[in-house]
Amino acid sequence: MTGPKLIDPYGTPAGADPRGALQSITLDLDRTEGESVNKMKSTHLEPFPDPVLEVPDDLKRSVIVSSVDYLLNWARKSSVFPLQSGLACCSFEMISAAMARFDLARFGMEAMRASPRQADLLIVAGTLTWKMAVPLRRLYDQMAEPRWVISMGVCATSGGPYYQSYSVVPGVNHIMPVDVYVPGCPPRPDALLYGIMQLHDKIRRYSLNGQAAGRE
Amino acid sequence: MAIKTQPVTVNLGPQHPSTHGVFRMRVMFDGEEIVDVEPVFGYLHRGSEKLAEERTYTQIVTLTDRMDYVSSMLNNQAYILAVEKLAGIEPSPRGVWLRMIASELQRIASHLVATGFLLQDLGALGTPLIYAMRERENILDLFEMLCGARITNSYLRPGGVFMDAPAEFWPALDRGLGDILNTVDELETYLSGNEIVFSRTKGTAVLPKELLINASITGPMLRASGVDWDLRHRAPYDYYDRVSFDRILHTASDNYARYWVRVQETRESVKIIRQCIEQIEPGDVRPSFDEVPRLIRPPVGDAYAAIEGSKGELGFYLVSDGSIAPYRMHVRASSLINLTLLRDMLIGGQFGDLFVTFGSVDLNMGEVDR
Amino acid sequence: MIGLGLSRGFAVTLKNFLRPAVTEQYPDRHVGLIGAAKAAGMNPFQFLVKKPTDSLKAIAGLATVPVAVKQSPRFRGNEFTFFEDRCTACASCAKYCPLGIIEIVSVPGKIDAQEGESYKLEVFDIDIGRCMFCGLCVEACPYDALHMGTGFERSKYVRDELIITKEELFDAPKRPSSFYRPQFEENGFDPFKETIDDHHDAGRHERPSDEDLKRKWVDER
Amino acid sequence: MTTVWSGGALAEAIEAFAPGSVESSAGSDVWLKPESISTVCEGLKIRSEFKFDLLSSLTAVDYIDHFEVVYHLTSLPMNASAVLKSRVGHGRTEASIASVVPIWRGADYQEREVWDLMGIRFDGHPNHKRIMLWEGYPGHPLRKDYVTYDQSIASTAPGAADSLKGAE
Repeated sequence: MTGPKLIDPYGTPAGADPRGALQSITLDLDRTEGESVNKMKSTHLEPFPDPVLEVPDDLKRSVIVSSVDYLLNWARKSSVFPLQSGLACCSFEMISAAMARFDLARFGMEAMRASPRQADLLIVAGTLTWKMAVPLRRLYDQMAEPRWVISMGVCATSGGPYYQSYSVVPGVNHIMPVDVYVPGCPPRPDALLYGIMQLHDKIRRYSLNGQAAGRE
Repeated sequence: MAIKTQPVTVNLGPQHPSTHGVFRMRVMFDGEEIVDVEPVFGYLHRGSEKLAEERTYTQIVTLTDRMDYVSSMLNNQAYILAVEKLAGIEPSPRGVWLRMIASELQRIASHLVATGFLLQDLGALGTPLIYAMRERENILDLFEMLCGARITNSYLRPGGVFMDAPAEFWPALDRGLGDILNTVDELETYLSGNEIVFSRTKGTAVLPKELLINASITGPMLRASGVDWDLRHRAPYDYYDRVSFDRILHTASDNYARYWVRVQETRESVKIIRQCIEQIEPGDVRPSFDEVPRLIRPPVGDAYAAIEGSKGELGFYLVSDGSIAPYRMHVRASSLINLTLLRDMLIGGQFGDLFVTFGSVDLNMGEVDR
Repeated sequence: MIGLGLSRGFAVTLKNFLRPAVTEQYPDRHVGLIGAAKAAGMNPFQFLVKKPTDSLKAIAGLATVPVAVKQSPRFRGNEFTFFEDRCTACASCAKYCPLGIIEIVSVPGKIDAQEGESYKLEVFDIDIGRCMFCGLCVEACPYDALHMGTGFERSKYVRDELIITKEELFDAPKRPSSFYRPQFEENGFDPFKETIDDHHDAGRHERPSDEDLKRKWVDER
Repeated sequence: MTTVWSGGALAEAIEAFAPGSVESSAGSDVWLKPESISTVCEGLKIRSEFKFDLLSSLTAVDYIDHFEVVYHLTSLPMNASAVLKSRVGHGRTEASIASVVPIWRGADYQEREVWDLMGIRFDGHPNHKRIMLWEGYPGHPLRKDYVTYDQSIASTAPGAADSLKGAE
């Protein structure tokens, strides 16, 4: 078995770029990325309004609104698959919530999906920086509707301890509409579970609202 | 017969199931061989060092928690040592013992996380990680008894800790230490003899020790190459000169050695905690507010204090201008500096080894980017 | 021998398979007839006779009982407990907060401001959408008026609802955590079972009376 | 226990092999002239009386009228540590100093970080670009004249307006 060849970037032959094959060509890629970050920072100044469901009073009392809708929402609520998108400290509480002691699988969230195409729920777990906001918005756009967003922890909710920082988004609702805010820094896994139960309640109410689920 | 292929550049991350957070790599492959790697940082750069310039010395403790979020207590300890050095504070003995216990517990938790995630990267989906995290939960419960929080503890204060341990902590700690030893034994039984782990980790990403030292790499990575360098032993801070422990060394300097050193170090940490429990003495856990006021105003000057963190030398450099907030705070982040040799480790290796090597470095994005 | 290490590993997995589960069944767990009867505080036969529908549910496996999460009394939850009678509106908490999220507005109290500076609280808002629950405000409070709470169920659909106002703090059941409050630990207070109603039980230092304040601020000056 | 070199002794020892490179010394610090940093660091690493083979930390401080680059060195064989400092960029002019990456590779990311956040250029660094922030970020945030609360990208830093134009 052979180990990797050790390279010495300062012993390269004359004429070759000392930075290696890749780093000599990536400055342009970095510039393009920087432009998109700057663009996002200059355009996402106002937060999105929170998508609140107003359930009319007369519908609240009626038992059967639409059985099909009810069934559909029950099925949706029982199989919300979250995207594996830990950003910072809160991601460790999210992982803890998925592990043996708190066991997210009890809520029908059997697996954290690695691909946004297979996920219904984006748990923004941790501090969102402007540099990360561009990929995160792209992940959100790639998720199929109906989709929901939980802002986990105060960093995602408002910037939290880093509110005044030069590189942190002051609240993920500047980037995408948020359904449930979970306070805590980081929230205990139980607090996250409570937030998920609130989301379940919300999903159930879509049928009463007469609105297609997951649309703003 | 060698097959010629066109090199192709692949972007991994920042959101990737295996990148331990928001890390991004541009990797150039030739077939399955890695030709070149460029790490891209900064997806979690939160500006802690700038924010620290407008907070008081006690308030900054909360920022250090969130820096390396799997070893908050160790961050607290490094920062508090720097403040005590800067302001000339004499800590209370009981507080020092308590923070040694807390930081050794945190080191165990951090090593357990590192091991669990390394095996996750090896393809052992779930099981080893679940076992490691189950044990970590017990340690987090102990932290909750001490300070009321699981991850972002903010337990330490200049001169000691903010509150004494409750009565139920000591029996729980004793029980927990036994559990930890059992778990480590189990880990060794099912992993250290496992043929798959052997064939995936032995002999991959070997680094010579001269290169490691030259690249400022410290901690378990350096000890896995046979260099006996542990700040707890070579430059004892707190009361580490009053406890005895073995330094774990391995000479292979490959992925297996790095993993092995971490697993063995958890046992040494248990040994240190046992000695701390024996030697801890009653008394106050922090100096009174007459000696160390809430608003500390250190004299003009600078101080650098480093501890042996879970990932290497974790240092804080503080500059004071005599006011209640530091003029400048700099963190010597071991995770960032340990990545210096990532290219050397990966180039020439296979695609399958990429995340194993990456996991064996044990980095934490909160500390890399700060 | 190839495979020996693997089989040893599987033996450990098997051993763990037989261990009791560590999962905490928050928020509730399913119970049978006996469990449901125990939760209702009677023996199964009584339960069967007195509540036939509930016991049928329990036999069918549909009955649940709420489960409290295992937490330490020092747990810093996502809320606060506040005793207005102990507060002097000194704003120590606001000054000590690293984020400056505690908003305090006070007006001169019942004594004339000229002769004794007793202040009355008008606004006391904590924005828990930005709070990191570090507990420094609780540490700073000189008269033990502010405590960490132990509740954590505070998820909201709207960002603005995350602000805790003074009224909400007063009306909430007072379950203070024993974080930085050693007197609770000495008394054996369990925040998950009991509440504190009287502000006298809450602290080490009583709030000075108006007379004391007057003496301190006016007569000694 | 680690022995800490006192500033005076270290300055004398440095003067012995690199005359005229020390500016001043006090406490445990030695201030070097920025143009001699490469020579001195190479000597400190190679010479048998120092053997500073590990660069612990490299950072910079903004003292408003000048910047100070701070090196914390450790010697593994001798178990010793020392602090080097160097003042650059007097009068907030274009600050630059020689890179120590050819001597210690551990300085690679740290120098990039100092360039990114403090704006001190390291001549001879093999991959001199931003590390934490994105390309096109206006200014260097750890400088004292940088406004923290500013959430917009409009800034007076040179090149900021151009990068904004490029974004649209």
